[in-house]
Amino acid sequence: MQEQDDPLAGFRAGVRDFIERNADSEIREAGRKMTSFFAPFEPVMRWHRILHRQGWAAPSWPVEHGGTGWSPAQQKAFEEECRAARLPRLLPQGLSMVGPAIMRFGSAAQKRRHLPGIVSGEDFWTQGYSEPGAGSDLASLSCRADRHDDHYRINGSKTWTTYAHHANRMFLLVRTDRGGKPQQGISFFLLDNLDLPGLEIRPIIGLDGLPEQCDVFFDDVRVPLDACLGDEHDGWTVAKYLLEHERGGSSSFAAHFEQELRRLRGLAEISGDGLGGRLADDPVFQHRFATLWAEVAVVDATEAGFAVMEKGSPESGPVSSMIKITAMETLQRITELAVEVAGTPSLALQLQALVVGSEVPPIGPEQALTVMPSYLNNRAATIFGGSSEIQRNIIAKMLLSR
Amino acid sequence: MQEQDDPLAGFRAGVRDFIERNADSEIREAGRKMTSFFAPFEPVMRWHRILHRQGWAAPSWPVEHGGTGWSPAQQKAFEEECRAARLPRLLPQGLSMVGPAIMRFGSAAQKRRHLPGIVSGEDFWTQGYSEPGAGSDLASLSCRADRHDDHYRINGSKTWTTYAHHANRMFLLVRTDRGGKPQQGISFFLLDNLDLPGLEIRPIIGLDGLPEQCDVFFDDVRVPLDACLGDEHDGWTVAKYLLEHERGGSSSFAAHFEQELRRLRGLAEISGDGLGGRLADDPVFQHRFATLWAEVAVVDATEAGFAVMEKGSPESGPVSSMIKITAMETLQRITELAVEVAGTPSLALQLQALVVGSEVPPIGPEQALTVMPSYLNNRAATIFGGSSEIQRNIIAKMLLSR
Amino acid sequence: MSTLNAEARALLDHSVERYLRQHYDFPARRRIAAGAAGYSPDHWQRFAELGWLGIPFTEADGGLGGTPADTLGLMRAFGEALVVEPYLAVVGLAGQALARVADTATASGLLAALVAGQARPALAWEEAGSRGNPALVSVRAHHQGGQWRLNGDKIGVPHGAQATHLLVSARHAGEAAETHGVDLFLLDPAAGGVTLTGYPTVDGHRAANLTLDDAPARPLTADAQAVALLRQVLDQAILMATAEATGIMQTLLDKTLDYTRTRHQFGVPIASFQVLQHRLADMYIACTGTAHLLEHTLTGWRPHGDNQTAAALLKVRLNQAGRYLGQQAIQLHGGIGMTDELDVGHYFKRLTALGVQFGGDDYFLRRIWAGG
Amino acid sequence: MSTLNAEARALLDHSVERYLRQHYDFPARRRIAAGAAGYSPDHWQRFAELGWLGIPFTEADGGLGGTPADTLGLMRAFGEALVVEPYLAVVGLAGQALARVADTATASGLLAALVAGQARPALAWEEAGSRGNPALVSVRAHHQGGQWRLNGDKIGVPHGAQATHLLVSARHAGEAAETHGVDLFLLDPAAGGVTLTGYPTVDGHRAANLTLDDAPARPLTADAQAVALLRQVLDQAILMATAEATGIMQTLLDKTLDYTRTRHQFGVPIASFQVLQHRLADMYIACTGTAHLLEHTLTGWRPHGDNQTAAALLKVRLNQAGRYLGQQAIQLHGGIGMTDELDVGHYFKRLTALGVQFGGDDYFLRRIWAGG
Repeated sequence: MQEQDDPLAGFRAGVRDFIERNADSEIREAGRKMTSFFAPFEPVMRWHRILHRQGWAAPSWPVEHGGTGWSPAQQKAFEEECRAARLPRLLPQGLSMVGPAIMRFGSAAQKRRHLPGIVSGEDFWTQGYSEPGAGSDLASLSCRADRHDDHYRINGSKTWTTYAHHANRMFLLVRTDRGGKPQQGISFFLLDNLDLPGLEIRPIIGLDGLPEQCDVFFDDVRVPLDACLGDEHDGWTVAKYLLEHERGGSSSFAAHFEQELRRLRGLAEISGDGLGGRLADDPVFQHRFATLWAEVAVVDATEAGFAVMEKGSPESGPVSSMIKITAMETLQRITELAVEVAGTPSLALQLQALVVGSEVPPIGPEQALTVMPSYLNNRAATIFGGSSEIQRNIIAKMLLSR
Repeated sequence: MQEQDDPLAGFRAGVRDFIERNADSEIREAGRKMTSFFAPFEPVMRWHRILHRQGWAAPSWPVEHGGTGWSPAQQKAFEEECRAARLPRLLPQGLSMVGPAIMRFGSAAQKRRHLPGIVSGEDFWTQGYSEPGAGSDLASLSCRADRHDDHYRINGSKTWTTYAHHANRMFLLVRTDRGGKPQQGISFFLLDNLDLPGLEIRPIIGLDGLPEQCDVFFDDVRVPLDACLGDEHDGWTVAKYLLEHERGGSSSFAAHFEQELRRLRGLAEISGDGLGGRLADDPVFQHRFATLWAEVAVVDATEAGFAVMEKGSPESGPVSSMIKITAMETLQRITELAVEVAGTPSLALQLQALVVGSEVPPIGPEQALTVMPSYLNNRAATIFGGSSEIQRNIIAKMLLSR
Repeated sequence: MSTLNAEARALLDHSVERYLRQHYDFPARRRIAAGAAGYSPDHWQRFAELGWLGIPFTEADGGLGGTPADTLGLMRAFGEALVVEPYLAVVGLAGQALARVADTATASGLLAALVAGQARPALAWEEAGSRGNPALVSVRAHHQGGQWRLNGDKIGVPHGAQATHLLVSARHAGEAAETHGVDLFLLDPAAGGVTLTGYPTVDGHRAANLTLDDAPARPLTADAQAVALLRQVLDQAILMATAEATGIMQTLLDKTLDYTRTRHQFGVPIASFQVLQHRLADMYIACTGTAHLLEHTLTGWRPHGDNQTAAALLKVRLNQAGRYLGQQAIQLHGGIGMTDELDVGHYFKRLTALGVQFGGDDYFLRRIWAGG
Repeated sequence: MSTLNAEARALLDHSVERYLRQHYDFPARRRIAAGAAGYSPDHWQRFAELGWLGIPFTEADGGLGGTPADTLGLMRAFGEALVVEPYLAVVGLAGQALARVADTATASGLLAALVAGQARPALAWEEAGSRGNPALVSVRAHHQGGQWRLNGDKIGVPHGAQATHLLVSARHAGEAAETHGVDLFLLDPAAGGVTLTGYPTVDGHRAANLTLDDAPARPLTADAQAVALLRQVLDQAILMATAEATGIMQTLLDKTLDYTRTRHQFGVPIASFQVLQHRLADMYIACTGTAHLLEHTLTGWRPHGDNQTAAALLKVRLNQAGRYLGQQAIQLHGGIGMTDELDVGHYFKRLTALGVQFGGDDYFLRRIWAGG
């Protein structure tokens, strides 16, 4: 986890220099003001486009589609430098989620139409999986697309579509066939326009007071037949590939958590201990901090193990679930400790001060500004993307079927 | 939880004086060497008989059956003094379990035959509920008693019968009718002799290396018809009463745990912290200790609430389960912390030194002698007497049926 | 412990419950919290008329002659209805401080106005890094030309920006964290040198940070022992906060029970999953244990004495059980629990705030160790 | 990190597994543990003949030229079979210490004997209150008339009473807990002034307390820096212990899976209860996470350098996951899990002992903080 004699020192210096010259103060502010997995939209997309101009927006992609051709070590070094500079993480919906799925399952036309906008940051994709009433039970989804000669008509709704109010594209799962098993008859759709008759997007205000997720309603929305990615009725295959690819990507929870813990340590260094000393010198704080650090080390090790594991192997499924569980629960514990460390200043509701570019100064230390929104927002970490309960079911099922 | 200006000061002084004069060194040693809920057999029964000679063996019993006629406050004060002197707790099987059930359901003859020996400590009763294969599922018990003209014949086996190898009496649940629902057709039996043809008792060595529990086998064991307590086939009623009475008795988990925590604090005071200081001065130890102290305070408060609750009310069942869960889990955490505090000396297996009256000196500090056996023995605390899982089922069932 | 008789208290609790049922549903609460003042002056006036503001004050001060323990039924109901009116801030904190100061003449007048709903004093005791310890006072008081003046900063003053009076702890001897050398002062929020920065808090309440720059002040105590007084006040406030928390916890448990019984997944109500059943059982245990602890604590509670360890035990429990209840209520509600629209999240946030207020686990565990 | 090639290691691991499968079932293990010596000299001799005792020693010392990392497959298999032979004590602790001392002539001879199965040295580093810290040394060494003599007490010397040689850390400068001033000495267990009190441990192994009363000793190091040496040795031992623990954890998980699938209650296998399924999932997570941590740790492990933080992370994980796995294995087995007769309890106790040995969570968390 620590930097040692680095053969990539020159490469890193180049990255640092580029960041130094190109990441403006608002982009950096967006990094500091992250309170969720999803960075503030406008600045992070601007940073995406800046990286794209340098050719660095999609380091892990094949060169033909806009990748950098870097070695895995270079990609890792690049990520580490971005993290060290506390830049906002690029939004994953295009780059790590639908993009790879299009590369794998898309027709030549679909690739031409969709991939360039993902790499360039011109397009933003939102994910439409969940439905009101469906929750963790994806097989029961009821948003449907009925085929008419040269188009589908979509009826139903999607929820927890991240940043849909900022999006111009959407990938979603729809039911195209109502016979057979519930998992069958689902198709994976790509919408390249959200400004369609019958399509309505309504932001949802979250616990943290911020609109990150949305409801999306479809009332006889017409989309062309080539909206379907992969085979019709076989959307599960695409969705499963997407999920595994996302987990197996180079993005690391552990590295992110280490960064969060360092922030927390910084906060403890400027926080009192109630007796006139620094909280960072309190052995109990140190104990709790080290406990989390040790948990992160396990997440890190498990991610490293997963990275070299054959995907789709009997082992990779449960390990993927295990990473989701342990990473999300660790994250929640980190945000919980942060609330305790920040104390009273964490209680101030500061929606204005959280806006990137805001002139409203924070109440209390700036380092405490994001503490409560992070705590609140990340309560969702064990709910969305397959709840911890569902993940444990998956692991148990595998264990008991052996 | 603390002693303040006490109107019972004189009473307490009398109790202390009695203890001072009558509890010999082996009885006191038995108190110090307790590693389970059940004190070492010989010394605790001797202490029982000494108390009986003073008329103090069963303070909470009605005077007619050998009680003291003390007020609840006096009973509590008596218990506190015994605890403060670290005397072994009297074994509960007779005094708190079958005794009250006999008072409630017994015929005049049964009362005459059984109660005096319980009070005097002449008899020791073991409980036969569990069976191999039945575990937490009492309704599935299969040890059966078949009625023949003037006697029953018992066939089957019981397990986890505490100190059966020391017992001369036994109460047990047997199946007397195999029709109807599994809970029905069970009877509650009193055996006033264990030296019967076809009855075999085999001690079970536990995790701690000590024989505390036993298996008991019945091969056509003849018992008279009046072995049945309460109505035939209606043993559940007796067993349920017994359980509630036991919980509601004056014996308090919390007071016991406070005593255990004080012992633990004492151990920390003579233990090093790895840096040349005392562990008791380590803020992390203090934090962990105080966390447990706070949990014990909740157990204490819940027990106090339960004591004034109407038994059999919709509330009392789940609260009784809650006490079982929280008390046992707290106890396990206490024993777990004790292992960490004691460290390496806790690893020595010292079956000889644990024997009351043994001349074998302990390895390491005497205060650490019981630490590992307690930890190991109390793993059973969340298994026996209705596992924590069963107790949570009970609570959930009540919550969801409201 | 109560000095009101049982009948009077039952009547009171009943009136609170009826009033809130009629006038304080969740949409109403949301409107009040979103308003400029952050509370409803109309409700507040009704609270005064119904005698609620006077419960824990002497009859001489216009009160009902009870103690903070007599407010617990009200506080529990306030928890159930998620009331945002500053009862804990005004009656529990500032009022309890006033009831203990040496300058009884000033206090008595102010208390009478408080009870009548006309004065809403706020107590400014906390500073950056206090973590529950009222001895950590670095606001300085100096006496100059017959006038005391205060300098320094306070944080998190509950309802501070809406207050009619400020009670401020300030040090004129000793160093921060020393027990000796602190007195309590009365300030006019409108006076020169007083800067209040008000803000809403995540739980729908209000608070303020306070900057004092040679602000003129009147001493209410004079023996440099205000830390002991504040400890008593904070411990009473913890008692009241725990009652509010038990109301919230029970509500969250009930709402979660209802939700899991009606919400279907995989074709069955999610309450039929054993893992969720056990989670519900643990929520019940967290909730019920807190209620029992509160009840049992009252048997030894001293309305005018030291409750250091008892209050610490309550606060640790409130924090831990509150976190568990709140987090699990969200988890079991799933996505819908994450929305601002559903009330569950607001209960969760109030529990979270009560856990942070007056200090976290570590501070109180230290106190339990010291007193244990 | 390994210096053995993969093929050699695979061969080795295979031979270990085959040998244990053939010769080391649970009844055999029980007999060995109950015997007077607490281990089987015959097995030990076979270990020597099969080359196992020489894995982490140089060829010059008669070894295979590997490192402690090369023993991990063996240690894992030893965990699975619950081997009581003192491999960790002799090869891991005493052997690794010898491999690092300044007096290479003495060490080399002794190591050759160790590898051949003829010498079984024991390392006495721990004292009352050490808690993992080898700097806490109050055994004193003084030099008199050309002879070093040692005074003081050591505790928990693994396999100490059965040892052929004793390696003892002793201080001749500085105060307890100071890093400087400690050297490592070689003692004859039969010499005057050496009293060993041997005892079985709860995990079926053996240990001894050691009292030294002017016991004659020969220094093996001479720079007063033996604390650094011991830290390295202990960290290597933690690596090996973690491998053993992963073998135990996996075995406990497998046995618990088997049991819950076959044991019926309420008419169904208990594995059909979701609460137990999730418990099994958490056991899997505890087990698998430890295995991944061990694997990942090897990528940065230094066989001859400092591994302070890496070893601390391993030990904290071993302790925590070990407790969870062991406790839940007992809980899910229910009453039968509480018996001496079933092997599960013995796996649990070995995990417990590994958690205590070399120091508990608190000591290593302190180290993680310091190094983090």
